[in-house]
Amino acid sequence: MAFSEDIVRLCERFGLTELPDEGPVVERKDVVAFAHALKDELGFFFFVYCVATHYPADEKTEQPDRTLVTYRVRRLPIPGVRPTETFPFRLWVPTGDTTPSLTSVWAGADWQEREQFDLVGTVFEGHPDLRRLMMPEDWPGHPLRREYAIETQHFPWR
Amino acid sequence: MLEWIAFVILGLSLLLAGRMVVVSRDLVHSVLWLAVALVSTAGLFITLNAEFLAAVQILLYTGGVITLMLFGIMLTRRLATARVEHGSSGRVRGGVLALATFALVTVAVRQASRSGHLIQTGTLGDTKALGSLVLRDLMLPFEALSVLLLAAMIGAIVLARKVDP
Amino acid sequence: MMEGGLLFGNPWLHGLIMGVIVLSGAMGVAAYAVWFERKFAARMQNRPGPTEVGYGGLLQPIADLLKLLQKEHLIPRSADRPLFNLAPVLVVIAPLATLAVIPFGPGLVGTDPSIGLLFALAISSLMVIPVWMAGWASNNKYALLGAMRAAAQAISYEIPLLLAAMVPIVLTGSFRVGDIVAAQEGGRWFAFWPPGPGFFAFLLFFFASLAESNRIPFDIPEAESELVAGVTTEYSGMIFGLIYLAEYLHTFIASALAALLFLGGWQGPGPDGIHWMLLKSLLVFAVIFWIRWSWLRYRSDQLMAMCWKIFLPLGLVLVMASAIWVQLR
Amino acid sequence: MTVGTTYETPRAGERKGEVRTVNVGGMRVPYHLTLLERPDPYLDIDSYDPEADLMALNMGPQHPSTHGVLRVKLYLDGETCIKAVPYLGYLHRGVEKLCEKLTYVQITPIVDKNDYVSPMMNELAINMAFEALLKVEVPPRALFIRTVCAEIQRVASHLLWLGTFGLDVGGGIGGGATLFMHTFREREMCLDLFENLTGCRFHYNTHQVGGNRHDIPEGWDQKVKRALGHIASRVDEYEAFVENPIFKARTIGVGVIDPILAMELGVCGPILRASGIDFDLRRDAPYAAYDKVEINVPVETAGDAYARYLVRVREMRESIRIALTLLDGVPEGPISALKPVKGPTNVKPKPGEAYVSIESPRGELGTYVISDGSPNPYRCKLRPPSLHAAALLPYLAPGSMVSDIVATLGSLDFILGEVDR
Repeated sequence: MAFSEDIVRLCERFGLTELPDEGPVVERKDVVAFAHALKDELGFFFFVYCVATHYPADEKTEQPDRTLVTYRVRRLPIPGVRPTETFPFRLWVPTGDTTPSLTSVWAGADWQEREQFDLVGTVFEGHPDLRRLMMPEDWPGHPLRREYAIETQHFPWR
Repeated sequence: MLEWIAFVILGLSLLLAGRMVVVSRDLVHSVLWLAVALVSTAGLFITLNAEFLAAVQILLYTGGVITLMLFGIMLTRRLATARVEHGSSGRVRGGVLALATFALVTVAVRQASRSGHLIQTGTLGDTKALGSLVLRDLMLPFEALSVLLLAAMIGAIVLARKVDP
Repeated sequence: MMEGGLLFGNPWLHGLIMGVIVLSGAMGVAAYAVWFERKFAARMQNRPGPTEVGYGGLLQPIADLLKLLQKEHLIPRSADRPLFNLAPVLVVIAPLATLAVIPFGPGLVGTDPSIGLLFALAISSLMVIPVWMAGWASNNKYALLGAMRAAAQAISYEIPLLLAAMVPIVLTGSFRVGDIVAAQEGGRWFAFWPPGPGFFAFLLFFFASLAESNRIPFDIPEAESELVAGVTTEYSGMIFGLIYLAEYLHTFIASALAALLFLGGWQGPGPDGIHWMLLKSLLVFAVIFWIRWSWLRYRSDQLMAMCWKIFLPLGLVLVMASAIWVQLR
Repeated sequence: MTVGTTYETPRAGERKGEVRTVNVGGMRVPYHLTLLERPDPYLDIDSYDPEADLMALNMGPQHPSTHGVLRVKLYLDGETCIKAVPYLGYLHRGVEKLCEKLTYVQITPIVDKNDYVSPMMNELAINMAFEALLKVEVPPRALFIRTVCAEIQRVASHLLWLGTFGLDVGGGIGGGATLFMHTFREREMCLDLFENLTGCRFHYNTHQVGGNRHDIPEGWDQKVKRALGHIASRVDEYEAFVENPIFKARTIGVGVIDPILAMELGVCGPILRASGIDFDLRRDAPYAAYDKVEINVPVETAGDAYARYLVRVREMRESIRIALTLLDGVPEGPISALKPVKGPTNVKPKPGEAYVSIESPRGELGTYVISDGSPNPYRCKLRPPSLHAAALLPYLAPGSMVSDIVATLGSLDFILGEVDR
């Protein structure tokens, strides 16, 4: 699966030459501008998802404890011009750091980012209303982190 | 005899309700006591054979005005939760005023009945007589009153309406 | 008091006996109206309805009553206790008082005063105050919204209801229900006889009384998909049953009044009597159920708009038209 | 291979006439919908209303019309809503966490419970994602069976929606209940078909990685034809029942959705199509056997609750047609590419990730899986259309009355099991 030409050109403008199927890794400082360009120039209006995946510190690859945040957006088909297409892009967020929120670009990022904050603990900077979405307000820990095993000592699972 | 018993009961309930309207600390209770007072008045009308008046009293005052008052209280939420405070400072003055009013009305009624200005109780119950009285003999004041009420209503709407932004 | 035509000579004795008959009859009608409605609705919805208690579920109302009596009567802590307890009682008193002036046959009436119809309408207009009390005293937001809607609806729809009732009054020239029925002698029912206004007045009366008794499509004070149960949200046990009973009584009275004012009351082809009256009012009753189980619900502002923009002008026109009819005849 | 269309086509739109459209990023969007004001969902209620005159009404989590356990905090001025704040999570079961703990084979019956109104779709979405991870080619017979099941499920789901929408606008003790009882009777037929196929009425567990678990039993296609033909005639009855002045008064102009906002929120499916966007994953990004059949996508331009009703009803007819068309062309062959799994740890994809989305009755139902080579997914994100539809609420509720909010809630058709997962 290759991406369309205009997407490749846009990515080149942002210095993204590697375009794997899972999507390019965007610098955190660039992401808002990149997202705006995607939406305003290429017509990616449709917000599909925002997923944060926790990767604990790995001794083999000497990676620190970090989170992979993946966004996926879609553009709708225009008959005779282009088919529908989704485009993912991702960013690495070291644990304890924040990542810019894309709520100002796609309104749908609001709840999705709240959910990822709730479940994975990624802090989205500039989010207008960053509260827990699924879990109770006073819930300890973030359930989808790897260390939050089901055999955890956290309260309800004891 | 039975009329007397009914009169006494209704009068007592009217007095009690009237008192409760004034002393009740809850605004809603006050209005509901007022409803009791109005229904008792309607009952008194019935004992006087003025059934039409009684029905109109219930229909308009209890069914309409009281409902409007309750509606108004509910829509003004600060009014709804407010407790009405009663001081004792005006008690003497109020009592004197009430007695004076009572005396005035009594004297007026007695004089009117002596001079024969009072409408006979029989005609009060007669809808036809009442209708011709209001819509024929007292046509002008009746219409003037409706115009006045209309003006008041329009004025209220104009005052209450928010200025368009 | 109406002289003559009383089944028992003494008006006091007559009133007492008729009171007992009418009240117990009305309670039975209300209870079996529930059974009838449940069966009726079930047939419309491809289900059998109550079948377990008695033959065809005929004892279901009694079972329901026993269940309601056994249930605990919960009073919310923040409720206004005296009002909360008083409201359901008053809710039932209003329609029962109306029954006093509704004749079910020649002479089969508690009392037939010269302002009978006005009295009935006045008392049924009182119904809104206890309903409002129930909503207010519950101290529940849904109940409060329901009370607000009930009050707004009742004061609006009282006017078209009265205007519609004015048409037979104008045509007869009397407030006495007995006179109105007598004026429809010979099959000249007001629903059909002055050929335009009568029919529209009947429709107007029917829909306005649907609104007065909070039936679908005008049941917005209860609106259980929006307000949970409206004013009855906090009520439980028999005290809820009382409100429920009052609702059915109110509907029954509305249909009885419609039958009396517009459908010739107890007159009919063949012998006159209570059977025609019951048949006609139950027919109107059934139509109300039919509408209830097949129509959806209006929104409150649409309801108000309909009242003030359609029903009220229509009512005024109808009263005028019937006055002109009377003058020309 | 395209199977010929022999069954009735959906009814043409009722509201005819040219609708002015404008160009937004190449798409044609109805002009009148772009004029809608977008309320501020982050309105600070304390500074808006310093004297606390507004009534804060908690609608839910136990409320007849929130379709489960959604809690919406409404700030009401009289009966008009100023701000609506949805609170989710009352049905949160941690499915995504469970997916990390369970093996690929064990996940299918768990996700059945997400969108409990159309379980077939959940199974299909998640198994298609696993197949994409494993790079397995599913045999055509299985694809056809999956597609037929999906379409029957869509009919069942829309039937349930129609009934519950009736309850919302018509009341549980009233005409709405009558509609509800009737739609449930027909939905029951769909469930009977599934019972016949899979042995289960609701949580089927019939899809598995690489194909299907159950083959079509003897005479099933005849039963499907009979049942769907019956339902098609009943849909006309519902239309006759529902399309009365009261229903129109309650739905026309209620909950009008701006398609651009809807797209930004990730809302699609019937909601987006009712706002004039001609987009259907079945046609535009075909999966399973949808490329074998012609698909007409019903589109409405009004964007209100009535338009959503029209779209869903027409979709029901279209689904019946698709199912019947495909049923005629089910090819012979195996129903699964993989051998029946012996143990739960048999399926082990290589490290990688996949995102697959399908058109569920509510919109784009996606599954995003990351595999690290172990028998359990490393991360499994379900993209529920309902969550995005529920996110419309803070934009739709302000300015409308409580009754309209209920009608809007009903017309959005979100399933709380899917919203909370």
